[in-house]
Amino acid sequence: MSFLADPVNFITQWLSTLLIGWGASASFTQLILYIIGAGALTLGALFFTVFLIWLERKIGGRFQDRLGPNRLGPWGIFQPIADMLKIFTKEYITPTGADKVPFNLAPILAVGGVLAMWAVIPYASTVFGVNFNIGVVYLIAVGAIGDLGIIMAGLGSNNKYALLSGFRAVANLISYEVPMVLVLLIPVLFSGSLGMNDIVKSQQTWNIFLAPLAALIFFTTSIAENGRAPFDLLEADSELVAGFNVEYSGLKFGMFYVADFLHSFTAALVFSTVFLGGWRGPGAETIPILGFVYLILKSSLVYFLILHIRFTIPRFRIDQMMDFNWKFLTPISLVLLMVTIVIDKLIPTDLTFIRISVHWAVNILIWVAADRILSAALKSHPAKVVARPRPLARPPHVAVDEKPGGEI
Amino acid sequence: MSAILSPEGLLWLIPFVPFAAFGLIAIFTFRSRKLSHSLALGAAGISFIASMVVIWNALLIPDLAKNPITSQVKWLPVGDSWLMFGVMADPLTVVTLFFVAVTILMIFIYSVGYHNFGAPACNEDRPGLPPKGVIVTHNGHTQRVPSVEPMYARFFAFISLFGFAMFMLVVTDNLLGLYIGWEIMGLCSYLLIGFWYGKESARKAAIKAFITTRIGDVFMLLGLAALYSLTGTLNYQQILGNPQTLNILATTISPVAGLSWAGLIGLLLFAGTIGKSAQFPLHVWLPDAMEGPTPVSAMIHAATMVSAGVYLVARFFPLISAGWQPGLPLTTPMLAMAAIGAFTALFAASIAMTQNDVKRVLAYSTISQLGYMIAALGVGAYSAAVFHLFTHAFFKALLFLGSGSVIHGMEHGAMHTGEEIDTQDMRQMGGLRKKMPFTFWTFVAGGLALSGFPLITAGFWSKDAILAGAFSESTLVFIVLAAAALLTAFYTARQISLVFLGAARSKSAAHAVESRPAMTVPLVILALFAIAAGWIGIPKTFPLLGRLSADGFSSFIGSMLPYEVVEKLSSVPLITSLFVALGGLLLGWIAYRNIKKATQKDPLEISLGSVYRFVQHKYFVDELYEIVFIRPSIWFAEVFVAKWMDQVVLDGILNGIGKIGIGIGNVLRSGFDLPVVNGAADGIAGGTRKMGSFLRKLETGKVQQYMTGALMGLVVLFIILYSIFK
Amino acid sequence: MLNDWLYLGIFLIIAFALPAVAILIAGVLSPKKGNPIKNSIYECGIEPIGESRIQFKVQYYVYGLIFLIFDVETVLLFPWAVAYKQLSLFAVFEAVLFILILAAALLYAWRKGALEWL
Amino acid sequence: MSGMQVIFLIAAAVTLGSAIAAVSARKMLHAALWLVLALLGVAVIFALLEASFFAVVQVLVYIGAISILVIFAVMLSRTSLTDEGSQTNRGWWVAALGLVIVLIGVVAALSLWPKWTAMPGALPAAATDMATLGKQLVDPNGYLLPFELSSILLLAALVGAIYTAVDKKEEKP
Amino acid sequence: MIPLSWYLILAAALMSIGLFGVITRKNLVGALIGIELMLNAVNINLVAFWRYFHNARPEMDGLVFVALIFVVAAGETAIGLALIISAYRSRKTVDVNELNLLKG
Repeated sequence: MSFLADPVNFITQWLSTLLIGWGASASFTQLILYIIGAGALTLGALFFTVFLIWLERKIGGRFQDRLGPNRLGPWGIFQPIADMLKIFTKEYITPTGADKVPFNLAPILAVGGVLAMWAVIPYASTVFGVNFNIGVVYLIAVGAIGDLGIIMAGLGSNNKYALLSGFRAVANLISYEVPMVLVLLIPVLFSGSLGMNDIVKSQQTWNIFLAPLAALIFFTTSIAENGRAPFDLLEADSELVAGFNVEYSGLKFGMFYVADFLHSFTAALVFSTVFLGGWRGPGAETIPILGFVYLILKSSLVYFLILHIRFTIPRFRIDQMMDFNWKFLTPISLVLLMVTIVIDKLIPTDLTFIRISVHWAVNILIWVAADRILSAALKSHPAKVVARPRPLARPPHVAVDEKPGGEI
Repeated sequence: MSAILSPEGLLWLIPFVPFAAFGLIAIFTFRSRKLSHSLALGAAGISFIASMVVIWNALLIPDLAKNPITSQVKWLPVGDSWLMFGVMADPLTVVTLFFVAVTILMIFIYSVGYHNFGAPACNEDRPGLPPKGVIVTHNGHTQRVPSVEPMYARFFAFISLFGFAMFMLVVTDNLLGLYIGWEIMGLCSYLLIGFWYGKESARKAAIKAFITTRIGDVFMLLGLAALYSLTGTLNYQQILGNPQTLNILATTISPVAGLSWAGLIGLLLFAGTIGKSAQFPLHVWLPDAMEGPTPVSAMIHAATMVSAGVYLVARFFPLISAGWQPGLPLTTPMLAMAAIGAFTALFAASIAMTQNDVKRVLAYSTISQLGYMIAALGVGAYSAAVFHLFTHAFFKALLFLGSGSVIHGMEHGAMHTGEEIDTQDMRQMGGLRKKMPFTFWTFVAGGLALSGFPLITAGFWSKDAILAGAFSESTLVFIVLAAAALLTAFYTARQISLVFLGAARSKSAAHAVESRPAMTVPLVILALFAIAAGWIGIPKTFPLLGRLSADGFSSFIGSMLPYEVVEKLSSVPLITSLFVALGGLLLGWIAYRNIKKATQKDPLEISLGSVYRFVQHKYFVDELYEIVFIRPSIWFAEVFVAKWMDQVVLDGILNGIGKIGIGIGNVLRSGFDLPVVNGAADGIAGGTRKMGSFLRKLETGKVQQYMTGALMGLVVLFIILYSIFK
Repeated sequence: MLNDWLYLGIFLIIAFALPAVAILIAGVLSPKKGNPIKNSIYECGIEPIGESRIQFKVQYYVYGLIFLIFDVETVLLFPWAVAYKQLSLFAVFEAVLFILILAAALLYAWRKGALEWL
Repeated sequence: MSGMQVIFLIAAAVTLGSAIAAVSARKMLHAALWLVLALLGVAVIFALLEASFFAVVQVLVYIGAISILVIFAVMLSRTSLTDEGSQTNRGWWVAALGLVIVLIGVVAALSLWPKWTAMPGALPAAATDMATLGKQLVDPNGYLLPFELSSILLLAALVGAIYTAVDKKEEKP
Repeated sequence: MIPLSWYLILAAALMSIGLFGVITRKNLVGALIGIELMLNAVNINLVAFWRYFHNARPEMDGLVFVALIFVVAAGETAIGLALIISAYRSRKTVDVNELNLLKG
């Protein structure tokens, strides 16, 4: 195989021959290769984040009619590197009464949880970390670790706002995980496997054509999952200063920052893998590098969409957000799931076009129906204008609320 | 989906639908009366149609008893095997399913009318009490009309559950499923008898019914367990279907009283029947169960529950009669059944003669009729018993519903006139023939069927078959049954003439009106069955008519038995049944045709005097039980356990320990007055006192300590078991 | 299979080690000049009032609860979804029933007002 | 001593250690976090047993949902936060002693079992395939009844928990 | 290769640790944590038996039971914590020794 067509495997082959030539045992060689591969992937992801930060700031600037970073280097492309150097030399401030272990563990979990997602994503027809038969569940589970990091940050830093924001964040994350998981079932049952690579392989027709509504819901929930606007309740500055990471400084804060940016791109990656056919594309089978390019293109597109939404839609209120999830997304995804499994069982798989059209029709039908019902419900009892104001916290001697212990 | 619509699928469907209706009503639609009863009725209708389809398919199968319609699924893993659960339709199931489906549907429809659906609700009506009625002004003149039952939806939820239990009991193919349905029915009877739980009498009756039937059920459970431990299965086919199992059961001797295992199990199962079908020792619950709404009475005492008891013994007849052939001496359980059944038939019939409550008469008549069936099974007249079960379900349901209709009319009258009378007292009625024609004629049809009016009614044929069977087996049983038949005809005539004939003996009776179509239509339909259901069983050997009938029934049911049933016609039972039926009716009519006033003494009372009163108090059986069983148990609980065991014995021991310690201490102290000894003595005394108080409050209320105790017990148990089964 | 797990284990170790190492390095590089004011808890510049671990409303718990229930449901549904292609329509209806029951749970929570963010 | 054994020993040590910490930690929050670690160790054990799906589901359900629920509950009942004094009953050492004895007894009893030192055979591909499990779950002759019942159980759990937890005062009239 | 005994010992140890927590914890939440540990011990056993004897009897019931135990654990946690919360709300404590209405 040529280097250009499939660099990763080329290097792998070369290394293994080299090591075995040096007289290393096969298993040892494999171990080394694993370590190298994993290290390369994680490091690559981390440094890719630096580029992402620049990209996001630039695009954000354009959206808000600014230039964005433009001093250091061409188009200010070195700006994030400078920031990185700066943040490396910042002092760590540990608040008094902080719970040391969770406090220091939180940023690590936050980043690690996101990085771990990269392990199961197939980057090209021949390049994938692991092709588990459980890839999808793995993704969700790793997301849970991210939740844990956030809640640890809230508990660790001995601060009301941090705690409150952490709990809000976790409440949001777990809430939006419900419809996400429900719609993730649909690609799985189309491809008949939980393995990411099998899912990609099985997408002769991209899943987004078979299940547009599922794709839409998944997209929405994944935005909420990585706490981007309009779902960035966890750092609603006006309500709880800077969110759960208010007490963090230096690189610990930087880690949350990195996790945030990396997470949104990872979401794009997962979305394009599950719904946009991953590395699929003309010639991707024969020339794996092409597949990689396709994947990056697709996910950049999705990523741009995420950014667009972030910079255009204002932030929800928390009660709106919860209602939107529990009273709209979750019921819809339940109905969608039930309808889809029945419909798809009735249509033979080989009639692709009929299948696609029927699915489209049904999905649009569900969407319209849900919309009608929702608007009718809103007419009958309109959403309350503002949530009942409650005191954040209170000293025991001041009577603010009739309830014992000012709840939030 | 075709799997669902096959006969097997439908068999599964039959019990499931009412259950679904119950769940839906109980969870969702209990607020809307209309939805609730439409759900219940729809469920009953679907079950009815499904049953008919199944029965039709079953009848098309040539030798149904040998190869019934069955379907099974794995249910519970038992060790490494599975407990199979399934449904089956063989001749007995088919027959039972038929009348159960019909009567249940009819009763459901009837209940809609009985609970005054559509009538205005009265705001004084409290849940748990019968509706008092509401005053309405209807085109001009104001009057009081019945108001709708406040717990309407609840009622339909309950009877749907009841229907589920009965269908399950009928279609299941193993004893365990039967037992489950059996118990659920026990629960439902409790709920429904106590439906108007506002009335103390209803509460008492519910508890009484529940506990009394429990007594039987415990024995039945024992029998079930014994059967399972012996055969390793509870499936009908595998136990009753293969002769060698029955042979082994019939020949091996059980540890109890030298009975064979078959005999023992038969007796135990029959004990369950005694409870459910209210046979003699345990019959006391059934008359009190009349406290429930009348459709419930019809449901429990005609269509379903009491029939379940007979169904059980009929189903296990091959086991009970294992090793018996016509001509051989009867087996022990059969003897017991013959004795108890015949006695109950006469006993209950005699009580029924003296009752004045229109529903109680029917209740006792039910008991005596069930006694008939049991006795018939006891003397081996299998098909005759099932035949009577079949016909009896129709005419007894008809009679109950008819009496409900009468009560309804009377209540209407009472509301209209504002008269304070017991609307169920037959002495207050009379002359309802003109007021309620439908009710009258249907009731007469049912009554004639019950008393076995010759040739045209269903009851005649079944009763005749039973008498014939009894005559061929044992003369004593035959005589008793014949006497019971005479009494039956007598009290039927008494009831009809007291209720319908003559002139009204109260203003309410004078103002009674016919019930609504929702109630009369089921009556008419059931009346048709009460007449015609008998014709399928006319014996071939019967003069003239025998030629007309193919006599499908007895051969159809008889195919369940291992041996061939031979019918020999003897004119004695035929003539007897003719005589007793007609004579009884005639006597009753003569005795009661001219009762003028409600307060007038009963002619029998005049003639019999104290005997009458003795009988009227149900032979003081309830009082007997009160003295023999209930008081002692209460005494045991209150006096023996509470007073003696706790306060005297246990506390005594503890205090005793303390006292002894103190005593020792005193002795020592006074004995040699040394400080060392003193200290020791006090130590002993205090220690024992402490021990006493400690022993008293082991009940700390701390969950974890209880758990620790349980854990220790587990460990000990484990050690014991391990050391045994090592 | 186990090889995949080996790779995944290595990957996870590295993925969690990298940020830890980075934080440690930065800790070495960064200055440490703490003082009480700097280390005090941030509360909009005023003195922190009361205890920071305030009590929470039950709403959080309810959301977590519903999430847990649905999570376990999907755990049971994932193997089913994998087998979907080989299943009969009947099995599909079983799953529909399964989902319907859970939908009833959601409905109950909704009617009970447990989904309201008070 | 093969690599797998090393991994197993490490995982087991972590599991047991953090389990002990979880039942003896003074702060309930720390106990919850220790619990998370113990469950993670169990997940690794599942992975060693080639039950990948359940290894991941362990993380998903226990760490993702249950432990978070526990933390919520701890925050909701806050006396457990300011935990002065010992968190264990008096006489805990008795319980510990008894349990150790029981443990030894059980292990000793088990060790007489012939299959005690059984070695795993190679798993067939069907065993590690989720589809097998899925098919058995909805097979009327398989585990259909538990499958449906479990959903009913979940329903009941949700209803009961909400009914218990939601404060009657907080409900809308 | 790892002998079955290792897993069984691990499970037994985890079980008794959980039991210890359940018995000795003052705080109800702590007791609940103990219960979780016990459930996990059971799961370990189930999976181990499935893994080691799968070739002997190729049903998946080991795993199915693990799944069901997940369900049970979910229900148990939900209800238990809810009870704890409402107990706290009414009695203002989660100390087992103070929740002793059963005291005779």
